[in-house]
Amino acid sequence: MSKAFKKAVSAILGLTLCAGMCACNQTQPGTSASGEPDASGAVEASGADADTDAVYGGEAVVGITQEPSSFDPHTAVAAGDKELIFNIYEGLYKFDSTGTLNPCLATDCEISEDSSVYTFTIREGVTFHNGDTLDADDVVYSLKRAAGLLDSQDGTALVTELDCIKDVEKSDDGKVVVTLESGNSELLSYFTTGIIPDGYDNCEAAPVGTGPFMFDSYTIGENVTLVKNPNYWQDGLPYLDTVTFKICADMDSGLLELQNGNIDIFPYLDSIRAEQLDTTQFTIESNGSNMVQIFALNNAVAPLDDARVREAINLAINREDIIEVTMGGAGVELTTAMSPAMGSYYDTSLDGTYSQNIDEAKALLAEAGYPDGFELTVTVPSNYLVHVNTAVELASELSAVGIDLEIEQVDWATWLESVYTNREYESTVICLTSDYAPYDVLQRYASDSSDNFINYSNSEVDELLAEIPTLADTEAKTELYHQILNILVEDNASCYIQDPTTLTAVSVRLTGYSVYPMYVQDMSQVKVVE
Amino acid sequence: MSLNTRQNLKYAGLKFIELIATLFVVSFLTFAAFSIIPGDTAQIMLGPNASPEQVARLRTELGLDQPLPVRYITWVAGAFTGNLGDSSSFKVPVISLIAQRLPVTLGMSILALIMVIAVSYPLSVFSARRPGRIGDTICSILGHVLFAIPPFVLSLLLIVLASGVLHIFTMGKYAPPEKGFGNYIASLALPAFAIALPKIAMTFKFMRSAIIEQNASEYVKTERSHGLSEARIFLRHVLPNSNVSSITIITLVLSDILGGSLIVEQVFNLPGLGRLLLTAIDRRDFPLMSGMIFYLALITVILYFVSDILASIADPRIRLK
Amino acid sequence: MPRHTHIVKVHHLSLAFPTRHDPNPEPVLKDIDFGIRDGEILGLIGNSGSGKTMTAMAIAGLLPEGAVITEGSIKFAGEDLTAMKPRRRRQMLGSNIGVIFQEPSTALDPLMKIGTNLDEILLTHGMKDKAERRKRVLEMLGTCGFADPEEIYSRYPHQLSGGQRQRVLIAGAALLEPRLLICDEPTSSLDTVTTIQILNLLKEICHKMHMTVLFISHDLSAVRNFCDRVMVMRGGEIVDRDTTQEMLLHPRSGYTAELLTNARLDTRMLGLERATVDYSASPVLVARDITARYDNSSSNVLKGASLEIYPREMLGLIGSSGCGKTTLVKTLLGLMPHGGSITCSDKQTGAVFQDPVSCLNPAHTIEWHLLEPLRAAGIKLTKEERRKRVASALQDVGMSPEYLSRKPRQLSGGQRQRIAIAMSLILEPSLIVADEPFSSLDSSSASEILKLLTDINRERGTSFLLITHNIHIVRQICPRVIVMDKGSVCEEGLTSEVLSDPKSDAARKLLHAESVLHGENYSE
Amino acid sequence: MQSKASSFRARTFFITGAVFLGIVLLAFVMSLICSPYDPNATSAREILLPPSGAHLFGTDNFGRDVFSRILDASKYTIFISIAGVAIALFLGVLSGLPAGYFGGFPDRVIMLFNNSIMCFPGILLALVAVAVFGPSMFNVVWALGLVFAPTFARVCRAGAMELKTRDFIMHAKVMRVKPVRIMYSHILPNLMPQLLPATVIGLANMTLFESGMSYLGLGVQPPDASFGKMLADCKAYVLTAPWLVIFPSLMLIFYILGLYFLSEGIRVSYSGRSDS
Repeated sequence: MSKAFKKAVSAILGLTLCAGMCACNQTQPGTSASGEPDASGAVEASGADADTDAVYGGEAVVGITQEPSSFDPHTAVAAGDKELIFNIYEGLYKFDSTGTLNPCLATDCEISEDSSVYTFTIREGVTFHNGDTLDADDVVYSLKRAAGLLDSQDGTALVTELDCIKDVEKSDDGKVVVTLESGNSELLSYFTTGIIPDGYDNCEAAPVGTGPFMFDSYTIGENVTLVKNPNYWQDGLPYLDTVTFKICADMDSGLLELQNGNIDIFPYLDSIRAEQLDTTQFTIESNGSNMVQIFALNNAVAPLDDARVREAINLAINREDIIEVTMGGAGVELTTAMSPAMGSYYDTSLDGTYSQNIDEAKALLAEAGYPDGFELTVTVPSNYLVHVNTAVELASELSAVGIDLEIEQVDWATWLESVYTNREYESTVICLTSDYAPYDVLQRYASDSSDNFINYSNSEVDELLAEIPTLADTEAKTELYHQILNILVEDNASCYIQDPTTLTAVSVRLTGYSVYPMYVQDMSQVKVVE
Repeated sequence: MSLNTRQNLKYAGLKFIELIATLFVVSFLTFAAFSIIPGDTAQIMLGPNASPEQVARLRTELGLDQPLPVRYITWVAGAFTGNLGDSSSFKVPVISLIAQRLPVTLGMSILALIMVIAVSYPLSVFSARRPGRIGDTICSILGHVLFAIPPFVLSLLLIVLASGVLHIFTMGKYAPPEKGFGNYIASLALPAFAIALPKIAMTFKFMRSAIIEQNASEYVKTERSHGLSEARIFLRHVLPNSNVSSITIITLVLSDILGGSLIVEQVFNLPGLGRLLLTAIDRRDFPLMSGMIFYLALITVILYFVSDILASIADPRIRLK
Repeated sequence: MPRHTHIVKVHHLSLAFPTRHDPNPEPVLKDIDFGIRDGEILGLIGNSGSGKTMTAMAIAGLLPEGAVITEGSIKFAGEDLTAMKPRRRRQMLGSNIGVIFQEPSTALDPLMKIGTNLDEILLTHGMKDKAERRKRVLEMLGTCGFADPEEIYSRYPHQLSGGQRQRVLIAGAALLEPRLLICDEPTSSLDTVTTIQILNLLKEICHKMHMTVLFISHDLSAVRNFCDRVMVMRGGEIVDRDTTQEMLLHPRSGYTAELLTNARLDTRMLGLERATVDYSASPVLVARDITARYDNSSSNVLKGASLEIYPREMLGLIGSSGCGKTTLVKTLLGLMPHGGSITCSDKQTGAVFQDPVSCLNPAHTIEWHLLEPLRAAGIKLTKEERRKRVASALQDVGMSPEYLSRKPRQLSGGQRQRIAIAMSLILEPSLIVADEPFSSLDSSSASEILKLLTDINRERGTSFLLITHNIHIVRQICPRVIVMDKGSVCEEGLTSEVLSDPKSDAARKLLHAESVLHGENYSE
Repeated sequence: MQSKASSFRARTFFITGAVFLGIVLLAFVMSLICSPYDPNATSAREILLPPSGAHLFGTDNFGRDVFSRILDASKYTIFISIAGVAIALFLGVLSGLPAGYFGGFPDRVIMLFNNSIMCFPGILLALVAVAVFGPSMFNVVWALGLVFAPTFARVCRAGAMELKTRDFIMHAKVMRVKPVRIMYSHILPNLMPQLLPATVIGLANMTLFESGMSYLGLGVQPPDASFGKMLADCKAYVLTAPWLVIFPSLMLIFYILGLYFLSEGIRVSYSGRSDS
């Protein structure tokens, strides 16, 4: 199976949702504040802090809790896959650990006035792992493949967001010209998608990219081994000879292995578990994850179709307590659909909109006709402990206003099918994240969006969302984003809970590891301490 | 003598027919279970957004459009020729996945079995020689307690003890057999011990009462009256007779061990069949699930067959009716 | 070796089971004092719990764990056994003292071939040469009456019949020609014909090998033609001792006399009366050419047996074990598929089986048992009627209503058989088939049941088919008798004629065994 | 003498079993009448408190009172084991008795089916069933019931085969008692010496299975918990908050040990009875 399956899942994901700390199928979250190419911030800069006593060689073992399911840069949708192949493939642009989008395999990008034509200048002197030299043909092939434009494809984009590409051509001066079906000023962050050699179609079994590490082997159920790319185009990188991604049964057995020295880096801990670790042996790195954990309320089912009920729920829950219980306090409270990590796109005036007020919540429920509360089912994916725990805490808190929350655990595949796609649910807990751009954070609230799994509908929001891609001016866009966020709060679209902090334990044996505000394990900077 | 031989062969033949019949039912149950479960495999593989044409195409590709009996025959034929198709989530043949994981589970199971026999046998002999004495009572109570602790709690305790306190074990460090047999065994010893402990208790209890029962039997009295020494009576008469029943219990233990390895693999983070099955469940990988279940059942069926034959060798009453 | 008059001398022996809580319990054997003369066959008689087996085991040195000889000594050929080292004592077992136990079915290691088992005895006692051992074992098997010792040598115990197994055990015990052979009820679980064979064999071997025998039995009359001398034990004491003839004819102790009467099942004392039978009436049951076989065998157990039972008749059915008696009963009762025809005038046939232990369902009360036939027959009664019917059925078999709420295990064997009879009676059948209803009961209960059956037969006119191995009973109460052999009826006729002038081999054999076991004077 | 010793042994077993079981049953009763806290009420400010006067067994990672949760968990543990065994017993008796009683072809078919089910490693069968049909207490119960059924079927079959040759069953046949009644009214009550201990041991094994499935996340659903589920949930806190592990472990062990001793007691007292 099946590219077809990946494709389907990727289609579902749309804006991609991200699910919690403990594991898998999360995709890369939001972008840096700038959607514009940042010419000055060349990627080389990030490799520059290679200090003089850098130690080359050695190996590192990263613990992951999910079996990889795809090594194809265009069909991989699971966050666990993407964080791994981040080291193998590179796109025209690439994020750094601050969330900034930098040119990578492209040195420059020109965007036409109406945002419908993107023209990339391709970096020279880059070679693939198989020895081929990167040229415009490779880029054209890769982008066409991602957009489903190859002759052998049926037109369905492998990377859904690139479906809007009409054509990709090599210009006479060796540049790559991407033509869109209509103007879209929000697309640059999707060009991080991996570039593979022209005509290459065996990425599943033998991934070939341009990244700092080369694929070595995958033993199902045990590990994925990457080895150093000796011809990496960034001088001085990477440091390590070998990186092993070791698959752990669950977080707790991974943690035990970490303490036994069998694993060096273990990401996505909660603070309770992180605090158990010996600080002389491990450093805990942390960063915001730029995710939005949502207690999603299906706006189309009674009694949740009543905004007063949704407001009552918003007032009944205690976000601080939830963060305390689920993350050991390592999270940022959210009141709206966007994480503060999105910078200026986030409207700081919305901070603290809700504070727990049981009386008011009860009054609202009474007003809506539910003075004694009601029964509500929350459907949570069983593989995400954080969400299950959140549901447990929610059940306890909501019982104070008479809402009897019944927890129903389902496996991930079922969740995707029945909750996300078919929207046959009452409420759920999940982490959402945008792929690279604020637009993607909010596009799901359009009435006709396939990602609008909460069945939210507001014509004003629809209009605003239609307007944004046509604008080129960032400030104007920001203003509209703020408007949408405010409307969502007014409508009490759902309960937004937290942006959980990513905590990663790193053995003191290693240095140079940084936590990205997205689902990425960048091993290129990691080195062994002398 | 020739009569005996003929009856032996007849017994083995009957058991073999039974084996075939059981295999038929087992394969049928496995197949049927995975045919009636909710969800169309093709639909699951393609995801809910797939077009009906795509689903239909995949169904044809997988042979799902064939009538059930045809699919069953194809599946069984595949199962016995080692071709169960590809895993829907790993895109590699199911059989190769199983083959790759087998050394862990099998090694652990065999190791656990050896431990069970090596510990429970001498212990039960010791206990049964003097039932009701202090040593026997301690062994029996310990056996009950060990039996009452859930396997995963036992595993956790062992991990904490062996790697946290004693530092004699590195968690999750599995060494495949091709990288040195000693290391392979060492990496599986503790998990095997965790599986073995409750089974030791179970086998001990069973063996002990079998020996006590045999000790009290009439023929022991006869042998005593013939002037045989107690040691000889025990070794030549009591033990072989107790072994007849212990074959059954050890077979049960072995099939329990196979099942029990599932949880222990998860706690010890070992890449065995159990974790493969959990992965398959997690990903709704039906070809992998059905293949594994079938092969595990196949192992058990063969195990029972071997145990029947062994029992018939040990006990002439079974084979010579 | 000097000849002793007494090969074994038991001197004021007392034996008890002291425990930590009770260091001085009531002794199991009290001051036992006797000798066994060289070459004699000494019978040791007593009911279970009388201490006879314990005495024998004390001599053999096979006392159960916890048994302690508190007083006295046992001398074997002048040596004190009680003071002997265990190792030496063990060596004496097998070579000087042989033992045969009661239950041949479990007394042999089921996993070991006969030959190996016997071979081991010789090996243990120091015979190193393998070929010689084999020769000796085969020889001994031949002596014990096996026509083809080679065949037996490679057989497993379960492939042998009870009689064959007992012979193997005799062979084992006598293999090293011990001077003393202790036989602990060796024939109790065998049928009469086999019993005679085994006793003859024992006698023959003793004679041949000059062995002394201590023969333990609960049946005084069974030893009449076998033992030279008899001792009677009761409650751990020897109450009577004499030569066999004297003992049987003039018992000195009252207890011995009691044992003798019970063993005889003296029907004359019970005042049994036969019912008069009208043989011209149409039979209640006619069976013609009955054939039957068991699932796993290829040959028929019943090969065309025919019989008819007339109203008010008490028909006796005798035959040696394995002749198909029980199978015939099963077919008549409709418990087995069969060939041939069975016509019964009454839909309901009653049945009484041999084993009083398993004849009632242990899980239910007596009342349940008595109501079950009514329920099965679909008879609907009011509570009051039910109560009356049950009470009267109970009364018919001579029991009071207080037993209604009891469970079978609270009843004695005789009482249980009575309940079984009551269960049959409650539906008032015209025929009751009774399959060895007395053989597992003690003699007093047996005679009471016998009286009950004849009373029912006479008062109610119920026909009986009485299967028994006790020819004496048949002679007393059955006007007509059928003799079965090898699956068919080999002789049939009026009891007086058949028993006084048997035509068939089978009948003759049965009568011979009867007379040997119980004496000529037993028959009329 | 024999029966005196065995009745003493039986009594020892019964008393030990009753003490252990009594603790669990007491917890069950208390959960119904006087639980000190709401077992599912979380309290973010009282996370992972060690045992104290206010919280007898401490609090868990949600700040829930462990003592109250243990009381509550006894309910689920007891319910699942009893319900599962009831299903297994029902299926086992339903299939095993006719197989043993009739023998021949029906026996062969039923036992072939039973043996085939036994060939699937039990926990795998239950796991797959629960995974496929969704984790819920109901699914756990019937899956485990199905897995355990062949054990009881075997006991019933062996018992029926042995008992059907007894005189009292023959007698019942002579009386024309219908086969169904013979099986369920005549034979079944006599199987108690085998069935009762098997049932009690079944309860214990069922609980162990359930805890294993809970460990894999396929057992009782949150916020409810069985003892096994409580243990599975707190495995991360083995060292930092041992009270989360100790108390549920003890309760689980008490329950299982209690059942073991009870079954031993039943076994010994039945065998003592048949001795006498």
